[in-house]
Amino acid sequence: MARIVVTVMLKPEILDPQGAAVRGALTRLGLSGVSDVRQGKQFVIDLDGALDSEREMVLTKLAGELLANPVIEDYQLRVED
Amino acid sequence: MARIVVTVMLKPEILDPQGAAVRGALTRLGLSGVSDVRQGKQFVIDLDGALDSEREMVLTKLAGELLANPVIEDYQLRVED
Amino acid sequence: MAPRIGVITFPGSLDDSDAARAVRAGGAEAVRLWHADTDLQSVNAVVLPGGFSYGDYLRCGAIAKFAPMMAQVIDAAREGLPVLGICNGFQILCESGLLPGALIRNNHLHFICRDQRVKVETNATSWTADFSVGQNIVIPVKNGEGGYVADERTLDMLASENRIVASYIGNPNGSMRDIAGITNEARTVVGIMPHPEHAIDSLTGPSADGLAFFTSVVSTLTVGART
Amino acid sequence: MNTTPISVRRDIDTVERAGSTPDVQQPWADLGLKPDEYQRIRDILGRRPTSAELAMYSVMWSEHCSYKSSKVHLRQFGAKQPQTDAMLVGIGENAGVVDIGDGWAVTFKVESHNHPSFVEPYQGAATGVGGIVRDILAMGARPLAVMDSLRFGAPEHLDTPRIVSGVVAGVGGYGNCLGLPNIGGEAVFDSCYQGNPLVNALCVGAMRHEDIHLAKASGVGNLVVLYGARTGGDGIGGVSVLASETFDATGPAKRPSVQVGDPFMEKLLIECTLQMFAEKLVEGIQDLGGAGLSCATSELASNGDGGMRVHLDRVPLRDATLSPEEILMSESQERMMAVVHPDNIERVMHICQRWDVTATVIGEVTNASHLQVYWHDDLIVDVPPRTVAHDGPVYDRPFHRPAWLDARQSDEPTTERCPRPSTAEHMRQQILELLASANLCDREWLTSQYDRYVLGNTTTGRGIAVSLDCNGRFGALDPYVGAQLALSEAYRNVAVSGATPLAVTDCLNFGSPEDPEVMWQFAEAVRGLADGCLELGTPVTGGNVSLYNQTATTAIHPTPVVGVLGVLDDVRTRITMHGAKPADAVILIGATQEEFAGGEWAHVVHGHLGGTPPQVNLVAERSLASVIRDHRHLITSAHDLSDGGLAIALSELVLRNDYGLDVSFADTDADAFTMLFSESVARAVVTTASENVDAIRAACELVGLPSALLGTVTADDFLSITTADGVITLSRAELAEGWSRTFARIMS
Ligand SMILES: Nc1ncnc2c1ncn2[C@@H]1O[C@H](COP(=O)(O)OP(=O)(O)O)[C@@H](O)[C@H]1O
Ligand SMILES: [Mg+2]
Repeated sequence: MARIVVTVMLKPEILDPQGAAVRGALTRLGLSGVSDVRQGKQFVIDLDGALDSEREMVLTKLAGELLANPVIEDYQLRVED
Repeated sequence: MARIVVTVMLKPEILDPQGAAVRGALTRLGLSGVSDVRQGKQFVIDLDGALDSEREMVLTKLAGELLANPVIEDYQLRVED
Repeated sequence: MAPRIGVITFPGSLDDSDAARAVRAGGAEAVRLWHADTDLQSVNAVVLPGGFSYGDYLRCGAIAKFAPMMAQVIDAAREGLPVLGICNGFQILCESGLLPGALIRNNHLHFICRDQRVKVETNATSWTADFSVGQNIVIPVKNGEGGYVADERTLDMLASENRIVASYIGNPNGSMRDIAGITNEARTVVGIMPHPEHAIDSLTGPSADGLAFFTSVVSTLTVGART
Repeated sequence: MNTTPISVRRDIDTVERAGSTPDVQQPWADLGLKPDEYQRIRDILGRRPTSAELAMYSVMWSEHCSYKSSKVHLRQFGAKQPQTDAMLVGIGENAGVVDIGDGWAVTFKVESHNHPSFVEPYQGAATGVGGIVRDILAMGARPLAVMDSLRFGAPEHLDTPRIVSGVVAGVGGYGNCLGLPNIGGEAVFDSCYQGNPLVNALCVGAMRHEDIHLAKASGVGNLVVLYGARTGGDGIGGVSVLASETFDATGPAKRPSVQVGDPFMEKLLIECTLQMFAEKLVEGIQDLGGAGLSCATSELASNGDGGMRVHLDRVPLRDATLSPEEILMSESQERMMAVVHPDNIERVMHICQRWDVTATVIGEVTNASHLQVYWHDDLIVDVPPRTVAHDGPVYDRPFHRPAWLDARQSDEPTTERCPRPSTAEHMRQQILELLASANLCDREWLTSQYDRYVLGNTTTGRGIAVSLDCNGRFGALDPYVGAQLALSEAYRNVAVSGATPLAVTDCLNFGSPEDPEVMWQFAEAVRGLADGCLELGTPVTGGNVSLYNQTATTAIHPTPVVGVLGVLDDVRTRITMHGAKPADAVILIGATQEEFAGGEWAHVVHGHLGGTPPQVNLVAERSLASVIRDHRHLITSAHDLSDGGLAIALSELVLRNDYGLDVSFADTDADAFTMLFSESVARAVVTTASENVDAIRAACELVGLPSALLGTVTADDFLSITTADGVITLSRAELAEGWSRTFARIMS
C-alpha cells in the first residue's frame, strides 16, 4: 500500500479570503504577530500496491488537472510510507 | 519569522463526501487501485518573530478549538523553517 | 406583555431580518442583538439566524461561536434560556457545544435550495410545542453544509431520549438518520437545518408551516411566566 | 497577507519630469492606444503624459470603459427614449432608476463577465455578480435580488461541464453568500458559444426616492474615502509594461492572472454602505469596477466640480510591491469610494470599523479643475478629469450587411427541408424530444444551487417582476428583429405575472466590432431595441456592451440579452403558474402563424437554422399585457409562450403542477402541428373559472387579440391533446422522463 499526500494552495499572488478570515480570527482570539495565513487543501490518497512509475505519472498529471486548478493554485505531491 | 503548518482531516470514522468524489474521479480518469481518498485542509500560518512558548500554547489551543472541530476532525501542527 | 426574543446579527448573517419578522409574526417582540455586544437586553429567548457568518470560510459557525454575544448566549442557554439555531445557527450551536454532533458538506457536494418535507418528531421542546407529533410540514432547505453527523452512540442517545426534533422526508444532503433538527437535554435549545422563518406565509414561502416554531416559544414562555 | 511595506526604490515619473522630457519613448501601443489617441493625450495635456497618466488614459479609453465602438449607436436609446414619468435616473449613471410609486424607486442593470468566466469559470462568474451588485449599491439602493443569463457551448462538448459547473457554482456561491435570492435567468447551450461562454448577471435594488445617490464629487473640502478590500495586483496585466521600467533589480511580485471574489467582504460592504446612506453621511459614491481607481476618481471628479486631489500612497495595499501606475489600474474587487463632508468623517470611519471594513481618506475635493494624484510628495497625475472619463475616442466603425445573410434568410424551414410529423404519435414523440433537449429541459440542477428564499420580507406591498431573455438564433437570422424578439419575450414574461412593464436594461453580446459584418449586426440590434422600446413605452435605463466574443473569425450569434422590469402595485394580486383548479378553462390568447425559423422545433428536430424569424408585433404585446393585467383577479394561472411554443408551455404546466390538461384545437384555424410548435409572438395560455371565459375573451376581442378556448384543467396527471389525426396522451411521468434527466446527463 502506498500513501500519497497532495497539498494544494492558492498561488501567493491570488487573494485568499479564507486565509484572511482565519488570520482575523486568530488575532482576535489572542495570537499575536500573525503576518499571513493561507488556507489550502490536503488530499490523502491511498493506493493498493506500490506506486509504480506509471501510476506516478498518472497521479502527477491528475494532481495538476483535477486536484489543483493551475490557473490559481500550486500543488505539491509527496509519498508517505 | 516562523511558519506553522496545521493540517486538519476528518476523523476516519466520519464520512467524507468530498474525498469520495475525488476517489471516483481519480479512478475514472485512469488511476488504478485507489483504495481511499480523504480531503482535508491545510493552514499555513506566518508569524512575525519566533514561535515562543506562549504563542505556541495559544496556537495549539486554537488549532483544536478554531481550526479544527474535534467532534469530527483530527489535526496536526508542524513548525517549518 | 409579549415576550422579547433576541435575533443575533453576525457579520455575514443573511436571514436575520426574516427571522425577526417571523418572531413578530409569532407574537413576540423582536430584539436585534449585535454579535460584538455583550448585553443580552434581558430577552426571553434567542434566535441564531441563517447565513454565512464570517463567510463560513473556515467551517460553518466556527468563528461565530467566539463572538462576545455568543459567550452570553452559551451561559444563558445552560441556565435554560430557549435558543433556536436555524441553518448557520444550528452549526454555531454544534460548534459551541450546546448541541452534540456537527454538520458537514452535503453528500452531493452542491448547495441545495428546495421546498423540503419534514416530519416533526417531538413537540416536547420550547420551539415545537404547537406542533403535533408526526406532523408533516413543508419548509425551505438551503445549505451547502447541512449533513448532520455524530457518532453512533450520540445518534442512539438522541433517538432514545426523543431528542430528534425533526427528520427529513426525502433526505436532501445525506444527514445521518435523516436528521433535520435536534434538541438539548433540557429541550430548550433547538437546532434545525431547514428554515421555518422563510415559511410563515404563503406569499413569501412555500407554506405557513414554519410559523409554529415561533408561536411555540411564545406559548412556552407565556405558560412559564404564569406558573 | 503581508502588508509590511517593502521599500522598493522607484523611479517616479512626475508631471514635472514629463514636462521637461518630451521625447521619452512611451509604451502606448502596448497599452492598446492607437497613434492618434496617444497624440490626442499629448494635445490635451500640452506635454507628454506621465506613465501614471498614460495608464489612466489607456484603460479609460479602452473599448470596455469608453464604449468607443458602440457609443454612436447607443445614443439611439436616448434619442428614441419614450416619454415616461417613471424614469428618475437615466443612462449614464451606474444604473438607471425607475419610480414604482409611493415614494419607492427601483434600480436594475445587467452586466457581462464573459471572458473571465471562460478563463476561470467559478471566479469569473462570482466576480461578475459582485460587480453588478456594487453598481446597484452605488445608486443608494439595497440590492434585493440577482438574475443570471448564461450561454454555454454545445451540450455534448467535453469542456462544457467544466464551464457550466464552475459558472453555476460561482453565481450561486457569491450570491448565496450575499443573501441575495436568485430570481431567475436563462441557461442556453449552442456551439457558437464554445470558446466564448456568456455570463450576464443582473441585480435589482430598491430605495426611497430621497436616497438616490449619484457618482459625483462636489463640495470643496469634502473628503474622498476608499473603503473595502485592500488593493492588490488584480487585473493589471496590461500595465506591467509600465511597471517593469520602474523597478530595481528585485522586481515586482507576480501579478495575479485571475481575480478572486470575497463575497463575505462584499456583504460587509453592503451593510456598511447602507448604514452610511441611512444616516445621510454620503455626498457622492462610486463603486470600483473595471479600471479601478482610475475610473472612480476621474468619474467622481468630472461629474462633480472637477477638482480632486488624491494621495495614492495612502491606499491600503495587499501587495506592497505595486507601483503607482498599477494601483491606479488595479481591479481588485469589493472596494467602494465615497465623498464625505468633513463633519461626517468620524461617523463614517466608525461605521466601517463596526463592520470590520478598512476605510482610508485618500484625498479631497478641491476647487482646482484638475484631478491631481500624488505619490508621496510627487505630483504624478494632473489632468482635466472629463478628458479621461468622458472625452475618450469615438469610432464610427464601418459596417455592412453580411453577404451570406440573404442565403440564410431564404433557407426557410419548409416542409421539404424540415419534414413535419405525419401522425399524432409522431408529434407526441417530438414533444418528448423537445422536452428532453438541452435548452428546454428542467433547470432544477442549476436553480436548486441558488438560494431563492432569503429576504422574504422585502415586499413593501408593491412587487416587482423582472425577466431576462434572448434567443441568439433569431439574432443570427435578423439582428434587428432578434433584438425586438428578445424585448418582446422579456416584456411578455413580466406581463403574464400581472405586472406593468416599466423599463429595460440590456447586455449586448457580440463579436468583434472591427469586422464590418459583426458591426452591422450590432448596429441593427441597437436600432431594433431602441425602436422596440419606443413603441412599447419602456425606456432603456442602462446596460452593458460586450464585444470581441469570437474565436478567430467566428463570432457568436448576436446575443442582445434584454431585461424588462415591471411593477405590481400589490404583490398579492400577482399571477403565477400554479393557481389553476380542475375544471378551470384553458384559453390561448394571441394569434398563431406558421413560424418555425430559428425556433426550437427546427433546431432540435432538424438542426436547422435558416429563414426569417417570427414576425414582431409589439402592438399585440401591449394588448396582451393590458388584458392580463386588467383581468388578473379572474386569471388563475398564466404561462407565456416562447421557446418551443404551446407544446412546451402546456407540458410545463402539467409538469409543474398537480393537475392535467385536456385540450384541442377545434376552436382555432391552424393545424395541430402549427398550433403546438410555432413560436409566434404575443401569446399566452391562461386559465380561469369557466364562468369568466366570456369576460376574458371579450376583453381580448376589444383590443383586437384573437383568443381560443383550448379545453379544461383536469384532476388527473395527463396532458391530452386532441388533434385531427387522433389524441396525443402524455402522462406527467412520461413528460418528466427526459425533461428531468437531461441537465444532469449533460453535466456527467
Ligand atoms: N441561469 C439561470 N439562472 C437562474 N434561473 C434560471 C436560469 N436559467 C433558467 N432559469 C429559470 O428556469 C426557469 C425556466 O427557464 P426558461 O425555460 O428559460 O423560462 P422562461 O420561459 O420563463 O424564460 C425560469 O424560472 C428561469 O428563470
Ligand atoms: Mg426564456
